[in-house]
Amino acid sequence: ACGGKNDNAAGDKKEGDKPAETKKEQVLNLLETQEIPSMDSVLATDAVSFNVMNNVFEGLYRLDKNNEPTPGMAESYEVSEDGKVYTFKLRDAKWSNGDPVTAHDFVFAWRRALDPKTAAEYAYIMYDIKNAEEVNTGKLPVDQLGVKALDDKTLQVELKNPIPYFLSLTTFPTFYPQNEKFVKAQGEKFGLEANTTLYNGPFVLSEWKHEQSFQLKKNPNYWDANTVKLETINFNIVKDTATAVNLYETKKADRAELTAEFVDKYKNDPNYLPISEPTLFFLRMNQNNEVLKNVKARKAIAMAFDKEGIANVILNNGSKPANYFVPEGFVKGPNGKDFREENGDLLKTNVEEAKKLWAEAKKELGKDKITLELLNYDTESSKKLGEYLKEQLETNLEGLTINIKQQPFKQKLDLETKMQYEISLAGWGPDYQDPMTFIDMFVTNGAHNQTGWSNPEYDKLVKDAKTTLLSDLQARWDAMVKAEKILLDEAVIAPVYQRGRAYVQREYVKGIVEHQFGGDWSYKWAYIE
Amino acid sequence: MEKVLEVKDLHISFDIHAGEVQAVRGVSFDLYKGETLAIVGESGCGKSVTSKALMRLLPTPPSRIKQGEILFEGKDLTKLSEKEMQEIRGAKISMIFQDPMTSLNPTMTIGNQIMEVLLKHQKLSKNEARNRAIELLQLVGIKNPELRIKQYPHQFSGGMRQRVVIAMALACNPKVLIADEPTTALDVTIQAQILELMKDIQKKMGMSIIFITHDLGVVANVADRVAVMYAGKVVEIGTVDEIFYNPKHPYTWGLLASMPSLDHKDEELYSIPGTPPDLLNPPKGDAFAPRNPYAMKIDYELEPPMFKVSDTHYAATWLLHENAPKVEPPKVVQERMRQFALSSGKKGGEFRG
Amino acid sequence: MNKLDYQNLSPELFQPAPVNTHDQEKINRPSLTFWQDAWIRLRKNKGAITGLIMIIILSLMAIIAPMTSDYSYKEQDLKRAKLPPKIPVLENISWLPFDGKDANGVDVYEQRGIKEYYWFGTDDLGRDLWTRTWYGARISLYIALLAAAIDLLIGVMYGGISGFYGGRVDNVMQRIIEILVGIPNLIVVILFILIFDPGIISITIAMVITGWVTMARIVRGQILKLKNMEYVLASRTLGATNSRLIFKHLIPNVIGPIIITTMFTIPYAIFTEAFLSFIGLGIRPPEASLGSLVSEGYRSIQTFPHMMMIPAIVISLLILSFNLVADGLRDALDPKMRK
Amino acid sequence: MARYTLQRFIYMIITLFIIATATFFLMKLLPGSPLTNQEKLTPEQKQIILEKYGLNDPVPVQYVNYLKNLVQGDLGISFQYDNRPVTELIVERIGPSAQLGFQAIVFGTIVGLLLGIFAAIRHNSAGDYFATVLSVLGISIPSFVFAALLQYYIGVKLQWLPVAFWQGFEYTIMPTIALSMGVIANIARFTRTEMLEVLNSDYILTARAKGISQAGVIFKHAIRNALIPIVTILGPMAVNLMTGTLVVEQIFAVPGLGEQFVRSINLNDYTVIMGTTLFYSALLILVIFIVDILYGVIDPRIRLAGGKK
Amino acid sequence: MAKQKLLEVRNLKQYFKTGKDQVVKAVDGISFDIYKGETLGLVGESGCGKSTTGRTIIRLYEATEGEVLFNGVNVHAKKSKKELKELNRKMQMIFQDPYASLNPRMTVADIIAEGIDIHGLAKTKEERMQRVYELLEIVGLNKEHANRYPHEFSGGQRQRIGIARALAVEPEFIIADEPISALDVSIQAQVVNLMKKLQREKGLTYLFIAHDLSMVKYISDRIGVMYFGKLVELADAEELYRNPIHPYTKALLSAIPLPDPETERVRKRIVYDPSQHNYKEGEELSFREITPGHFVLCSEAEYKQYKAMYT
Ligand SMILES: Nc1ncnc2c1ncn2[C@@H]1O[C@H](COP(=O)(O)OP(=O)(O)OP(=O)(O)O)[C@@H](O)[C@H]1O
Ligand SMILES: Nc1ncnc2c1ncn2[C@@H]1O[C@H](COP(=O)(O)OP(=O)(O)OP(=O)(O)O)[C@@H](O)[C@H]1O
Ligand SMILES: [Mg+2]
Ligand SMILES: [Mg+2]
Repeated sequence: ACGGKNDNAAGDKKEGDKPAETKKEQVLNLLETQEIPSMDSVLATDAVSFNVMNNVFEGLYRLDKNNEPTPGMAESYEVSEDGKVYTFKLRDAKWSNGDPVTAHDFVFAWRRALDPKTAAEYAYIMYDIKNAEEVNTGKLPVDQLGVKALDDKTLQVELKNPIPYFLSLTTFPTFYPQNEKFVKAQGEKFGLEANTTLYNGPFVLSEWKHEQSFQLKKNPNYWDANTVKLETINFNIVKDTATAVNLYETKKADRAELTAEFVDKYKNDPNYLPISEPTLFFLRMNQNNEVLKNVKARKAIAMAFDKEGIANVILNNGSKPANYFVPEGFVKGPNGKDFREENGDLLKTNVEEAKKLWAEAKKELGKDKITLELLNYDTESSKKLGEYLKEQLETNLEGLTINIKQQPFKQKLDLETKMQYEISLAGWGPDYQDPMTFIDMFVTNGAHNQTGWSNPEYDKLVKDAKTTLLSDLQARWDAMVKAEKILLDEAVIAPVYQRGRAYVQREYVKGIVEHQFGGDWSYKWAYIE
Repeated sequence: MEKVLEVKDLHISFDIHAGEVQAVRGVSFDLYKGETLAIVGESGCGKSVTSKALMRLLPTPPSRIKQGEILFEGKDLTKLSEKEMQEIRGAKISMIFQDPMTSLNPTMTIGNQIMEVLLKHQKLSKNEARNRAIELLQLVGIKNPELRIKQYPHQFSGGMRQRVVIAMALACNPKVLIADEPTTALDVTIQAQILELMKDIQKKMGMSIIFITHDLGVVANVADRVAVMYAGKVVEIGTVDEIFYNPKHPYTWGLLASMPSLDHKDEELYSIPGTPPDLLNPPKGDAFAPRNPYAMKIDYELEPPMFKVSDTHYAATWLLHENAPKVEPPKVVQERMRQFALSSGKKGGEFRG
Repeated sequence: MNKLDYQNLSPELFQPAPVNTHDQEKINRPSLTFWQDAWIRLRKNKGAITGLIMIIILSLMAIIAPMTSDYSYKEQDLKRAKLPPKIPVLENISWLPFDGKDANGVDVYEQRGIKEYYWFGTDDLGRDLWTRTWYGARISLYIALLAAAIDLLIGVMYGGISGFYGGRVDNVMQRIIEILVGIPNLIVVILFILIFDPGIISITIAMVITGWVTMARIVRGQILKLKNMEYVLASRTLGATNSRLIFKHLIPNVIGPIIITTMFTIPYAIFTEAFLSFIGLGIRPPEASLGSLVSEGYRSIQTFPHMMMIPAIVISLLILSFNLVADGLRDALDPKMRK
Repeated sequence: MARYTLQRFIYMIITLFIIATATFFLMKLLPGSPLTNQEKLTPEQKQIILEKYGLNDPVPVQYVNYLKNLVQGDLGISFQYDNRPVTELIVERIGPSAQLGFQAIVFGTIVGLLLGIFAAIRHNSAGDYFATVLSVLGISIPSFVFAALLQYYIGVKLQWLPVAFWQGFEYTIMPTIALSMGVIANIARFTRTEMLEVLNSDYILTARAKGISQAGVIFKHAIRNALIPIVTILGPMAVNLMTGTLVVEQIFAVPGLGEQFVRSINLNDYTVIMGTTLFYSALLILVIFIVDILYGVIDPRIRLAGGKK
Repeated sequence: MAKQKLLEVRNLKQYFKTGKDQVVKAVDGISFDIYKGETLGLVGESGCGKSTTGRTIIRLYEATEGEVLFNGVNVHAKKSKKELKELNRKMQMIFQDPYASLNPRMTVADIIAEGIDIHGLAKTKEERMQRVYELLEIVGLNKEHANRYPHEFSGGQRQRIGIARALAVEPEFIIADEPISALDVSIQAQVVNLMKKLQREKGLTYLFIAHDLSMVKYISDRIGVMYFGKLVELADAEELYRNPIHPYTKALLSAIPLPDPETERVRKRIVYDPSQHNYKEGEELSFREITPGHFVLCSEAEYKQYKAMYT
């Protein structure tokens, strides 16, 4: 591989003015920040795996260029009146070993995902399927799961609730099919090597050098192979941003993700490519803490820091200041309006107001000096952010001292789960394309509430939206809008920013599609110009 | 007698941060074919510096030959290039050092260390060199030389190592062998063996030896002629009998008198008071004056020249000047002189006391 | 002088001159203690003196600069973020990077209408790097000195006991050291910091955990050698107690090697701290150490090189100076170099 | 000799045992859990997963099991890479690290020796000062700073060498150089001191008195003797290299063990941390052992003395 | 002899463990007496155990076996701190290496006063310094030297400082371990004269260890010859020179070059070969008196032979 690449680089240099010419061969060189942990779609949990899977596997549906579900393995579907039974008609698609993709493959994979023995961490995402939760917790045997292969080409799915976003769920990796014969034959090895995995997507994983690189090749067996233009995608694993940028500079990589420092360098570059994501970062405030139980204190904190500065100077990568919880540009309601357009800004920075509230809160609490601990990730950019928050809160809220506690990702999550924190910088991305993936987080005792907050009105709104209101989508929508208002009104959380990402991408790379959940990118439509 | 080596008015200094150490301040002597010249003197008087200077082995800097000539085979060694010197070292003049424990390379076999000289100076093949090395080891009295040449220095005792060093020095039949205290680090019994060995070999090979020591017993044993050094100068030089039985310099007197003789017991030993001068600032006049009970005013003013006592015997002391008062040497020395007087009839020579 | 002169010397000169026995034992050179002598040697060593002066300057800066600066090490101002260095006077020297221009040659100060001078520029939170650099130097030095001091304490005690008592005690203590040596110390440091929060104390302790071994070995070796020196035996035959032997005879004579070892420990500790910062286990913000500044700035190396280069230069200078001084001290204190 | 080796071997085992025990209990003290996404897991699921990794047993039982597996060469399975045995991960990763380490040691030692010898021969001359300054600089600049500068200037600006990746010999050059800076500096300093001492020894004088040329004296007599003590610092040097690899591998995107270790730390991957720690320790102990043996090979005094035992 | 025994050494053994099963028998069962006011010389080649004997007597090493009686008191028996201290005061030692025997970090005054400090022999600072000056005077140095450091002195001066240190506690018995062998000939006399003078004035008793026979003969009343950890011959100094009996003693005497070219020219070296004794298996060697006061290590057969030859 090394020789070929070098030739490219040399070629680029000589014919600098028309790089597109040499790049005509459809090879895309990309970087990834880490090794693929697993190619078993049932077990995968992370962005890298999801990203690869999205391009080498295909579920019933896949997200199209506009992030709308479009038929994948399914040709079409029918849904019952009550919206609870979906019947999918599968097309004639093949696995990369030539076996046809059948409805049994879906049944097998989904049951496997929910089988407690598999211990799939993402199993919960299937809980909308009938009996899924019971199966997963071992209360029912796996064959009670509400999924049936009516015949080789027909799959019937029964849902617990008539959720409106089920189609988009089927694009999620956990819902991908798996070839039972193959999985069983590979046993422990399944999904660990390029050749111990079967593919049914636009590409196949053709080479997998662990910890170093992997390569996708166009899948000739793919049903829509005509659409796929790229022949090869090379991924190399690079953890250091500077290294990635240097590789981009030397044309060893066609695109690189930028951190704030590098955005400054490339901001005016024509190849600069900022991307907005529906992922929200916010401060979680533990209401077991005496101070944070006080709504005024929470509000003061939420209003006391400069979100513009955070987004534009510190992050500097297309992130937006967030005065809300459900991200902008994520879902449109039944009326075609973006959720944000509907609900607007809810918790804006207002230092004056914050100071006032803080003074009142202090009085109510009878305290003058307050010390709070801010739990933070230990990544470089969040470190910066934490430092900034500390400084801002301490200057704007008199008598407040913030101690920062940095923890590696997992330690941090663990501390949050056990509610052993006071304030924590947290992020949340969608699992499916519906505001509910955000809104239901904060129901009383919700697994991810982790704040000790409880509000019966909020709980009811969420509950209704999940059940009774499913028949009236506009009412459901309104309920969610209202719930978000309550959430931010009480400043359960303090929104900070909606994440963006910044890339530099060679001008000859076209057609890479960005997604909002599941796998981040689709290369199905990408090509080199 | 044929002169092999002639040292003329040699001055050597070391430049150190405190100033200039005048380690050798005018040394002259001749070395004749086949003789052994012993150089004696206290520690620090410049014996080693002189001998290393002959081989041009002093590191420069800090050392520096300020003045003087070393004539060998018509060439002045002080003027030769390093390359030319390399041809002389080990081939025509060789050297043995004091400590046999450290003067052999611990990581090289004995054989290789001996063969190295042969290969360097004589155009021998490896095999010939090996055979010659075995011969040499035999010559210095090492048994089983075939086996021994494959061994490393640490497998040899001190005396054996010194034999090896001697073998190495003799490998190319040098004209001059300089031995810098070759037996000081050895036990008396071993010392006796080594001295015997050296005398034997000299008889066989006929080279000249410069033998440096501070042990007068050893001098008496090996030397034909003796040079006594003090503070960087030769203060007296003569045949071994002249020096032991008719010494002229008060320093030599002191040296001889401070050795207890086996016969006389109870009287207190004669001792030279004080310590040698600091060569960083050598005193004016005679360097020995401050320790000299016979010192005269002139000793503090002027350096004495070499006074001739006999054709072979010279001493640098004002006591030999005609104006000087007659002085009594220490008792022990008078005793020795009496002996000399007895035998002087045979040898001829002048008696002054 | 020719022969003639010798003959015409006045008889007056040949009067015996009495020998002054007192003068015979006189020492002409001035009296120098061991330390004076060492100091003279050290003074001769240009590298060591340069190092010493640099250490003094850097330490003074570390103490004074953060106190006298207009900005605190943690004061932020996003409007003044990422300013390049600008120093009065030096700004006019075009080849020096102190003109307030960024990588593209734009005068950022002018662009943003900033009147103040930030001598070392600012970081991405708009904190003054001049203050932060010297503050960081202070923390780095503090950690290094503390670590070296604890190393010294434990190492000297352990090595001293092991060497002095010898025999079985020594045997057991040496086995323990042998085992410790088999542990990759950096790994221990990392594990330790993982478990305890990375603060000055835990970083210091982590470095000490295995760091003292070198000191212990050196002290032991010295003590083993010294305790059989004749002057120690002499003191014993006089009936000296162990404590007298240790404090009067042994310790003063191992002080040289101890100082040298300590001097080498300090730069090593600075280095280790920097390394820990780089892999994300260093001191936590907004505190700063040179290491954490370098690893923060490392990310901006292409866009705002000053953020890394300045602390990197300071850290390198610091390590360099300590190494130079340590080298010089080794030469000055090494008994082999003395006559 | 055999007895000595056996004794050393027993010590190695004891050391490893202590390290294994210490790491095991240290890991138990670590905050957090190795599960990803655990906020989205139900308690039941968590149980199942913990069961799978044997984290449900009481700590002493876990410890015994751990030791049992260890004896069989089983270091457990990784948390971050589902089901992948740690041994396999280490084996996969060790190649590049070993190659880099080896190249850096060899390159660094050679250059360091040359520099040190040069400095010693030119003692107190400009050349000496130059070499000394160079080596002190090598020690003073942290390897990651050096690596970053190298990558940017040689890789990006000059484009002489590839910026990163692990795809052939030219890709190893920059990381090797970055890693070997410390080695060069240390070896050079040490060599210089040793050479100066050796050059002042009696046997060098003897050799010179034999008429051996300056070059002969240095190459035949001095270097070997100066090398003997240098061998002893190769052990610590190997450890230094290990620390260097942690960052250099990351910067040059080398799929090596050091990079993996840092990552496991950040991900709380117990088994990999423990496995790698043990592996590093074993390696270090082995290196120290080999160095001791090597010492004997180079120094005939030890070789033969050891032989008699 | 009517002289009073000051020190009795009885079957003294000192073994050093050097490896797991290796033992160096540095001193292997030697016995001798030292009388009050005399000097006993001890000679032998390097490594024969002379220093070890001296050090074991003064209890720097614990004896492996045997006893040392000082004024009738066993030095090696268990002792209280006080008794030990008292013993240390009575018995002193002078060392071989003038460079290693003085602590380079202490001033001459502190070195000399160490014994005074340890034993509390001076009440005041002034008294202490007074003693130091006195001692300096005794060894031929002067006041000005008190505040200097050892490295500023020459070897002979250092050795005299070492003597002053030993004298400070007013000992009765001094073990001198090769006190002159590291010194120049011209300086040796200074030290030897000093020691003789002190012996006369203070009635000291010496154990004088050396390998230079002529100097030993000069200073000693009696001489013992050691060979491989054993005392092989012990006799009056003159007697030993005139009538060496043990073949090793003969060899040793014949090996020492004398500063006399005439005798050197005719000297014949005798070589000692331990196998020349032809000891039979199980033959017991013991220290036997051949002529009065002249002891030789020999077998019964040899004893008879020597006896016949020398009386
Ligand atoms: N490298 C040097 N630097 C400075 N001074 C030196 C050096 N080498 C020798 N000297 C000085 O030169 C003088 C003569 O030394 P030399 O070694 O010749 O004495 P020596 O007569 O051989 O004494 P010894 O009997 O102790 O061997 C001494 O005063 C010594 O201090
Ligand atoms: N502490 C010790 N441990 C082991 N062996 C020792 C020790 N001290 C002395 N020896 C050994 O005991 C033997 C006698 O040593 P000692 O020092 O008494 O000899 P010596 O007659 O004084 O020799 P020298 O004339 O060289 O001073 C030697 O073989 C020596 O190696
Ligand atoms: Mg000499
Ligand atoms: Mg001895």
